Amino acid sequence: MSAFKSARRLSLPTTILRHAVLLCTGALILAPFVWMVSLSIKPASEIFRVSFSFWPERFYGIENYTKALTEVPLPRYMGNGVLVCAIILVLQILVCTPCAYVLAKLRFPGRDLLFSMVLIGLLLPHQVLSLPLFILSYQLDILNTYAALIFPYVISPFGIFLFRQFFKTIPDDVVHAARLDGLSELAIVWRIMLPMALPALIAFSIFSVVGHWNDLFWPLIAVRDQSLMPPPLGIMVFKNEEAGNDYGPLMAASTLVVMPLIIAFLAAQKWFVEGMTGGAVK
Amino acid sequence: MSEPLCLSGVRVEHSAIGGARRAQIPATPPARAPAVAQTLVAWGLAGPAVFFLLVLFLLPVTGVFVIALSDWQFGARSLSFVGFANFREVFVDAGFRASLLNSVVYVLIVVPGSVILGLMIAVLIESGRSLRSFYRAIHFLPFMATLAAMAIAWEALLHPTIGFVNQALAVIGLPTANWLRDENTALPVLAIIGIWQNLGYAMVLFLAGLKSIPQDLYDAADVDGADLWLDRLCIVTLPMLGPVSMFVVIVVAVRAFEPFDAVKVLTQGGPGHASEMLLYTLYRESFEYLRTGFGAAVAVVFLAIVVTLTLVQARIMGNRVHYQ
Amino acid sequence: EDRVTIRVSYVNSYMKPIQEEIARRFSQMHPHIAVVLDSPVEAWGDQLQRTILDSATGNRPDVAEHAFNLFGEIVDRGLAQPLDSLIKQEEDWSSMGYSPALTGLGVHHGEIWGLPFRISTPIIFYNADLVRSVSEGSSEFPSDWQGILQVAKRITALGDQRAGIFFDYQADGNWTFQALLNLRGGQLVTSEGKIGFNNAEGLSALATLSEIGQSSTSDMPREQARQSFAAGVLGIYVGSSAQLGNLLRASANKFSIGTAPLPRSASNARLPAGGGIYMLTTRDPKKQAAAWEYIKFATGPVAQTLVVEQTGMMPCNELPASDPSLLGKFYSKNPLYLTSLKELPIVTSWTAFPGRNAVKISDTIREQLRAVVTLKTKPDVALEAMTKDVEALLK
Amino acid sequence: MASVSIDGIQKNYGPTSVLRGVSLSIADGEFLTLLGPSGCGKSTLLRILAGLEVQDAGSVLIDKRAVDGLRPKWRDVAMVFQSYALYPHMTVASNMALPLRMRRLSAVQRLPLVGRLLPETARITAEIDVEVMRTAKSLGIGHLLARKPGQLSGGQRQRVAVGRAMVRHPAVFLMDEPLSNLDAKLRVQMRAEIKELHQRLGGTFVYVTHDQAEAMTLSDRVAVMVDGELLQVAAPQDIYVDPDDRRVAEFIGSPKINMLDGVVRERGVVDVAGSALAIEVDAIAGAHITLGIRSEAFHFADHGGPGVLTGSVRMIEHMGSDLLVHFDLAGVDHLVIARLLAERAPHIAVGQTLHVGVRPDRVLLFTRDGRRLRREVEAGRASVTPIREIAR
Amino acid sequence: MASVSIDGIQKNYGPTSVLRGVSLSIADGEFLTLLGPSGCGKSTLLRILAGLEVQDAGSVLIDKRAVDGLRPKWRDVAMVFQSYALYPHMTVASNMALPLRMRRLSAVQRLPLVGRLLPETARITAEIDVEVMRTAKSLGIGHLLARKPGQLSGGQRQRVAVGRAMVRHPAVFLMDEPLSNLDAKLRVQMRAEIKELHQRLGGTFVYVTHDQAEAMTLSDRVAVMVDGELLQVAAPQDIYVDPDDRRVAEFIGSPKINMLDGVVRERGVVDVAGSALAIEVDAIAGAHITLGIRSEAFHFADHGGPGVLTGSVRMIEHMGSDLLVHFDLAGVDHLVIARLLAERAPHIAVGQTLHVGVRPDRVLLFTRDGRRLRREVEAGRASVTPIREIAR
Ligand SMILES: Nc1ncnc2c1ncn2[C@@H]1O[C@H](COP(=O)(O)OP(=O)(O)OP(=O)(O)O)[C@@H](O)[C@H]1O
Ligand SMILES: Nc1ncnc2c1ncn2[C@@H]1O[C@H](COP(=O)(O)OP(=O)(O)OP(=O)(O)O)[C@@H](O)[C@H]1O
Ligand SMILES: [Mg+2]
Ligand SMILES: [Mg+2]
Repeated sequence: MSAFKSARRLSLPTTILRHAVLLCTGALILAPFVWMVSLSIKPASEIFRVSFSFWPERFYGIENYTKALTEVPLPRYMGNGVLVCAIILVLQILVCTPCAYVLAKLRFPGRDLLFSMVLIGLLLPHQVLSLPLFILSYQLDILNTYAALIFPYVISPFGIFLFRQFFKTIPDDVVHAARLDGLSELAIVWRIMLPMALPALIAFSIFSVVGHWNDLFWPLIAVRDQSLMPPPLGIMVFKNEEAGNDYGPLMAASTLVVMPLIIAFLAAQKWFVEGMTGGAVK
Repeated sequence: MSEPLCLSGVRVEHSAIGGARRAQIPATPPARAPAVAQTLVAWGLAGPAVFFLLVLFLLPVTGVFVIALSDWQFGARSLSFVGFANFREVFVDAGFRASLLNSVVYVLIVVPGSVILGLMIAVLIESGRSLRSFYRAIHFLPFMATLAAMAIAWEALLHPTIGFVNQALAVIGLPTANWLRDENTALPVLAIIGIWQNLGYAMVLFLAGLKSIPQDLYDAADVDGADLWLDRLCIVTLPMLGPVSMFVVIVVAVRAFEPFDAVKVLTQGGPGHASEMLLYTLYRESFEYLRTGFGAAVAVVFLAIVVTLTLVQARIMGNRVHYQ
Repeated sequence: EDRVTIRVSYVNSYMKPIQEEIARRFSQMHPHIAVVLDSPVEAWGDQLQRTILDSATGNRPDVAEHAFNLFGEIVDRGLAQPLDSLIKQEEDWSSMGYSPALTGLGVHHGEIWGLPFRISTPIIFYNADLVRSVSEGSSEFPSDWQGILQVAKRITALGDQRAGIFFDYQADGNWTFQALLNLRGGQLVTSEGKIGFNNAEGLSALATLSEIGQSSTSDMPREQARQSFAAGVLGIYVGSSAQLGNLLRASANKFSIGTAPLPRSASNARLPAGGGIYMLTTRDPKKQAAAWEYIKFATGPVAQTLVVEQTGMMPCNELPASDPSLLGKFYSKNPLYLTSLKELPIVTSWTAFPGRNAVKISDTIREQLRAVVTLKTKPDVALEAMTKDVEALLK
Repeated sequence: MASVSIDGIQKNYGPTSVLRGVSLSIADGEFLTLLGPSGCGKSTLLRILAGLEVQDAGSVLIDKRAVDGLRPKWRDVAMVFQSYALYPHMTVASNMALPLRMRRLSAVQRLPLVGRLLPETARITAEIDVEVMRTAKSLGIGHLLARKPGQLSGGQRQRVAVGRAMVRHPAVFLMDEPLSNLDAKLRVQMRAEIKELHQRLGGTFVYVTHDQAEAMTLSDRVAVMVDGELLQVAAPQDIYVDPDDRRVAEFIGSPKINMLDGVVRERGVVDVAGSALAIEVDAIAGAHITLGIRSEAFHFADHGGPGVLTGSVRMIEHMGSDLLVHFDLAGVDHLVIARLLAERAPHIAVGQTLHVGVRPDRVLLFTRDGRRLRREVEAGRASVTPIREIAR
Repeated sequence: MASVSIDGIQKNYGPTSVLRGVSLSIADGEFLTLLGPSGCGKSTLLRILAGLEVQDAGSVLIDKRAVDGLRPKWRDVAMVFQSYALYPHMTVASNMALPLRMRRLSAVQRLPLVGRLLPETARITAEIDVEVMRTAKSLGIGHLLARKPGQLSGGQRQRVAVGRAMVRHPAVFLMDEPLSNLDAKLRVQMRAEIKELHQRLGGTFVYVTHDQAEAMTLSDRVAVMVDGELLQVAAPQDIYVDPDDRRVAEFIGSPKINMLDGVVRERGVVDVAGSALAIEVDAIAGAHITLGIRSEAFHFADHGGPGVLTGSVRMIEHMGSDLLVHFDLAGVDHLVIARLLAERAPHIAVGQTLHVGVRPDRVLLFTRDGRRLRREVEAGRASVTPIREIAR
C-alpha cells in the first residue's frame, strides 16, 4: 500500500522527528479552528479581555450557540445550503455522466470538438463569467431566487472530465456485454457505468458540495433576500450585523457552518482519497 | 436543442420492438445505418451537456468580450462599441495595477508555499505508519472549511488586541502588528491564509501520487544500495512525483488567482490597495461601482492570465499528461 | 382593503433592532400593510449602488434610506418619486413636526425627495477613567486639538496595548474629513461641484490628522476601534454621535464614558449633518400610499424617539423633543446625549462630488487620509495626490 | 441453434486494414475456433458477428438471415469476454438475470420502484429467477448467486460469465479468449468444462484464442487467422499435420516447427545441412525448398548415416517424459529443436555430438515463399503448387 | 560467487504464518529454483534473503557469513524483480550505473552539482561508465543506453533489469518471476538467455517462479514450496519422476498426475478400478494406498487383460503428436487422462471403450495421507515410510 513501506521501521529519532514536525504543522493548521471553537464558548467579557486561555472561566457556549441559531436565521441559511447543494449535485450528475460516457466510450463525429469544449470549460474560472451570468439571470428573471443560485452550476466540466477519466478505465468489454444484454445506451450510463464509478462519484460529490456550500462570490451577486442566503453569505451578513461587537455568537455560527462539511469529509475520507487517485491524478 | 427529443425517439422505437418480439431477429433491419444511429445517440446523450456548456460557458465568454468592448451599463437598452477604451482605462487605473501586481505576488507566495509544504507533509505522513489518516485529515481540513466563516476566525486570531497571534508574540517579546490593517502585512497575511487553505489540497494530491509509486522501486533502491532516507527520496520519491507535481502546481496556481472570500471578509482590498486582487477588483468594479465596461475589461484580462497560465503549464507538461 | 407588502431598504446593521421595532409598531397600526426589511448594507455608498443595481434588475425596494450627500444620484437616475404632491395632500402637515430646516435636507433641484430619518454629527467619545488617570487632576476634557492629543499621547504611553486616540477617517463620504474642513471654515466640495479642499484649510485638516497619527499607533477598522474603546484600551474615539448607544451598551459600565464636541478653529465653523432620508422609490401607486404612510411613521415622533434613545442621534422630528413623555425627560437624564444636540446651530449639509464616480472618489480620498494618519505620507504630498486623483475621476 | 455464414468481411481502422475479406461458414452446432497471433483481428471479427462493431464491407448471416443492420440485442448471440465483463456492483444472480430482464420486462416494468407494483412484473421476475437458478446449478455456481463478482475466484467468475451467456439460450455463443485470464491449471480444467458444455448445449460456438492448445483440444474445426486473413480452416489434427501454408505451420506447434532450407538433389533425395534425406518430392533437381520438421519427427540415432542429421547439443530442457534438445546444425543459423524420449537418450549432455533421424513421412515441404508443396500421395487432398514455379 | 544457507526461517504476517521453518543450502554457483503455487511464500523468502524483509526466526548465511542484521546493500546480492522496477525517469545507463554509484561514490560525491567538482568523482564516474557499457554490450543492449525504460520493449526492459543486477558482480542473484510479464514466445527465448547467462557468469542464482516449465528447464535443483514449507529439493528430473510427496507429484506435471485409490491384494498385486496391476509394493495385503500415474505412463492396448485398465472415453484433446484422452474408470470419481501417441491410437472416439496399459515402473505409490511409498529397489534413495503405519 504505502510508498515507504519497508521491512525496517523508521529509526527512533526519525520517527520522533516525523511526529514533531507533523504535530507542529498540524497545530498551526488547527489554530484558527481551535480559536474559533474557543471563542464560541466564551462570554463577550472574556473575549475582550486581554489574556488567553482555551477554556472559558464561565462556559457561555449554550448562550452563544442559542444566539447564533436564533438571532439570525442560521438554520434557514443551512437549509438553503443543503437544498442548493443537493439540487446542483443531482443536476450535475444528470447532465455530466451521459456526456462523460459518450466521450469515454463512443466514437462519433464531433467527439473531439465536444471534448475540447469541455476542456475549455475546465479552463475558464467561473467567476470571470459572473457579469454575463448575472445579466442572463436578470433576463431569465430569476435573480433573487433559488434558481439563480443553482443555474450557473448545472454543468460541471470538471465532473465531465473526472467521470470520463474514470469511465475510460472501465473495460470496453463491459459496455459490449451490456449492449449484448440488451441495455440501451442511457441504461448503460445509469445502471452500469455510474455504479462502477462509485469512487469517482463520491469524490466528485464531495468536491461539488464543498465548492457550492462554501461559495460566497456568486450568492453575493445573485441573491438579496435573507431567506435565500446560503451559509457563507449568511455568516457575512451576521458578521456585518454584529459589527465585530460580539465574537461569541459569530464564532458559534461559524462553527456550525463549517461543521457539516468536516463531518462529511471525515466520514468519506477513504473514498475521497481513492477517487482523487483514480480520477484527478492520471 | 433537439438532441433530447431525438434521444427519446430512439428509446421509444426500441421498446416498441421489445414489446412485439423478444429474443428474435426482426424480419426487416432498422432503416438507419448503425453508424448514423450511434452518432445520433451520442449527441443525444451529450445534448444537455452541450446545451449548458454553450449557455453557461461559451455564451458568457462572448458576453464578457462584448461588454468589455462597449459602453454598456446596467439597465441600458442599447450599446455602442468603444474599442479598447475600457482596457485603456483599466491599465491606467492605479487600483487595477496594484491589484494585478498583488495577484502576482500572492501567487508567487502561495503556489510555492502550498506545493512545497504540501509535498513535505505528504512525504512525512507517508514515511511512517502511525497516525496517517489523522494527520491527513487535520491538514486537509482547511480545504473543506467554509472560508467565509474561517476568515472570521482568522480575523479574531489576528485581532490587534484580543487576537491570539499578537498575544502570543507579546508574550515571547516579539513585535506585534495590526496584521490586516498594515500595508506591509495585509497581503502576506492573506497569502498565509491562502497557503493554509491550499496546502492540504496539494498534500492530498501528492499522497495520491505517492501511493501510486510501486513498492518494487523502493526495494530495488534498497538492493542497489540507496537505503538512506534521503537517497530514497532523491532517487525514487521525488522523480516519481514529477508528473503529479506539475498537476499540483497548475491546480494550486489557478486557485491562487481566485482568492475572494478572505479579501471580501477581511480587508476589502485595503489598506490602500495593499490587498486588492483581481477577482475582488472584478467584483468591486462590476457589482459595487457598477462600472460594467471596466469590470468586463478586468474579467478579460483575468481570463487571459488564467488561460495562458494553464496552457503554458500544460505545454510544459507536454506529453506527460494524456487527456486523450 | 387589500393587503399591501412594502420592502424597506436601510443602512447599517446596528440599526436592525430599531428598524425591526419601528416596522413592528407600524404594522400594529396598519395591519393591512406588511413590511419586509432588506438586510442592511454597511455604507451609504453601498446602499446607493445597491438601489441602482436592484432597480436595473427590476428588484427595486419600495422605500429606501439614502445619505444626505448621495440621494441626488438616485434622483438624477429617476429612481425615486418626489414627495411634494403627497405633502400637499396632508392637511395638518404643519403640525406634524417637520420644520422647513428638516425637510430642506431632502431637497434636490427644488423638490422634496425624502424626509430625514436620522441625523448625527461627529463628536468625541472618551474613556473618562483613562483620561482622568493621565491628566493629573484637571477633570475637564481639553477643548483644543493640542490638549486632546497631549492626553492621547499620555494614554498611548501607558503601554499594555493601550491606544490614545482613534479618528474615524473611514466614515462614508469622507464625512469626518469634511467635518475637519468645515470646522476650519473650509469645504470639501464647492457649490459648483469642484474640489474645495485644495487650500490652507485642507492642509491644516490633514496636518491635524497627521498629528493624530503621531500621538497614537493604531490604525484599525472602525469596528475594531469601537471594540477597543468598549474594552477600555482605547482612550479617545472620534466618530459619529450615532455610536453613543452602542458604546454605552458595549462598555457595560466598566468605565465611564464622556463626550465632547470637536474643536472649532474658525468663527464660521460648521459641522456636516450625517444621516439619511427615507425616499419613496416604488412606482406602484398602491404601494406608494402604503410607503408614504411608512415614511411618515418612521420619521414621526414615536419612531424618532426610539432612534434617539437607542443611538445618540438627533431627532428628525420636532415633536418628541418638546414632548416630555417622549424625549424631554430622556435628555435630562442622559446628559451625554446633549453634546450632539448642542451642535445643531452650526450644522451644514454633507456634500459629495457630482457624477457617477462619487463613491469611488470618496474611496480614493479615504485612502489618502489613511496614508496621512498612518504617517505614510506628508500632509502636503497627500493633498496634492488627493487633488490629482479626484480631478481625474471628476472628468 | 443456427448456422453462421460470413461473407467477405472487411474492416479498416483509419488507414490500417484489420480484416481483409474474411469468408467462413460455420455449421449449426459446430465448435469453431478462430486461432491467430495477437492483433490479427480475431476479436474484431467476433465483435462484428455480435454487432458490436460495423463492418466496412461484406455481410453476416445467422441462421441464413442477414443481420448486418441489427443491433446486438436482436442477433440472438451471446458473448463471453476475456475479462468476463461482469458488472461488479451486481450480485451473480443479477448479472445472470440482466439479459432476461432486459428482454422480458418492458421499460416500465424495469423501473426501480414503480416496476415492482405492476402485476406482471412479479411473475416474470420469479420465472427469471427460476431459470437463473437452474443455469447456475448446471454450472455448479448455485451457491454463489448472492455474491458479487469481486468475491469470486477467477474460475468462478468465468463460470458466471458463461452462465450469463447461457441463460437466454442464444443461437450462437461467441467466446473471446474466455480462459486467458486463468492460471495454467485452471485453464486446463475450464477447457474441459467448455468442451463438455458444448456437447451438452449443442449450440454453435465461435471461440477466439491465440493459444493453440485450446484451439486444438476444443474445436471441431480451427480457422487460422494471420494479419486479417484466414489462412486455413480445417480440423485440428489437419492443421497440425497438414498445414496449407508455412505461416500456419510455424504458428501451430510448440516448440516451433524447425524450418531447414534444402535443395532437391534428385527425385526422392533432398540435401539438407550436409545430409541427404530420402524424401519423395515432385520437383526438378536443383529446386530450392524449405523443409518443415516438427521436433517430434526426429528420433535418437546412435550413429550418423544416410537420413540422419548430425549436430552438437547446445541446451537440454527436461520436459517430464521428454527432453527438448537444442542443437546446432552446420549451415543452419538457428538452433534446431528435437523432442526425444528421455528414456531413449539418457546420456546426452551439452556440447556432445548428436545424431538424429528424421521420419520422412512427417517432413512438410514448402516453397521458399511459403506455399505448401504436397507430395504425390497427398496431391488428391489439396491444391498442389506446380513445381515448375519454384525458383532455383 | 557464494554459497547460501538458509536455516529454519520463519515469518508471520500478523496471525498468518507465511514461512514455517524453511531450511535450504544452495551451493556456490548453483542455479536453484523456488517453485510453488501463488501465495506460498516464495517472494517472501527471496525478500528475506535480500534483506528487504526481516525473518521472525532462523538465519541466513551467505558465503558462510551470517547476514541477518545486514542491510541489503551489504549482503552482496542483486535482485531482478517481476516488474523489473526500473527507475522510469533515468536512462538505461543511469539505471545500470546506480548500484555502482551508490557503492563507489561517497555521499558528498553523489551530490548533484557539488559532487562533480570533487577530484575523484570524474574518474570513478568514468570507470563506472565503462563497466556499464561492457555489461550492456554483453547483454546486447549497448545501443539502448541513452533511452528511458518507457521507450523499451518488455524483453529489453528485462535485459536492463538483469544488467542492473549484473553490473556489480554480486555473489548471489535473486530473481523473482523475472519472466512472468513477458508473452509466451518471448518467455521461452528469455528463458534460454537466463540459462546461458548463468553458465557464463557462474554465479549463484536463486530463481522464483510458479511456472514449472521454467523451473524444469532452467534449474540445477528445484525447491518445491507449498504453504510456506519446502516439500522437496531435488534435480528437475527427480522432482518429476520421483516426488517425495503427493502434493509435489500433483503440482508438477501437466496434465496433472492421475491419482487412483487402490488396495494391496497381495505382494506385487494391487487392485485398482477393477483391475489387478502387477506392482511391487512393500505393504501388507489389504493396505489402502494411492497410485499416482502420469498420463504418459499409460499406453494404448488393443484389448483388456491383466495390467490393463478399461474405461470409456469422455473427451479427446489433440496435442499435435499426442492425444490427451480423458476417460472414465469404474469406481473413480474424476476423469483419468492418458497421453497416447496419436499414431498408435488413431481410431479412438468419444463414447468408445478404451483399454490402456500401465507401465508398473512408472507408477508412484503414496499412503492415503500423501507420503510417498517407495518400492524396495528405491529404498536406498530416500526414507521409506514403514508400511505398518498405513491404515487399512
Ligand atoms: N478501435 C480501434 N481503433 C484502431 N485500431 C484498432 C481498434 N480496435 C482494434 N484495432 C487494431 O486492429 C487490430 C486487430 O485487433 P483485434 O483486437 O481484433 O486483435 P486480436 O486478434 O483480438 O488480438 P488479441 O489476441 O491481442 O486480442 C490490432 O492491430 C488493433 O490494434
Ligand atoms: N506485507 C504483507 N502483509 C501481510 N501479508 C503478506 C504480506 N506480504 C505477503 N503476505 C502474504 O504472505 C503470503 C505469501 O506471499 P508471497 O508474496 O511470498 O507469495 P508468493 O509465493 O511470492 O506468491 P506469488 O507467486 O503470487 O508472487 C501471501 O498469502 C500473502 O498474502
Ligand atoms: Mg482480442
Ligand atoms: Mg511473489
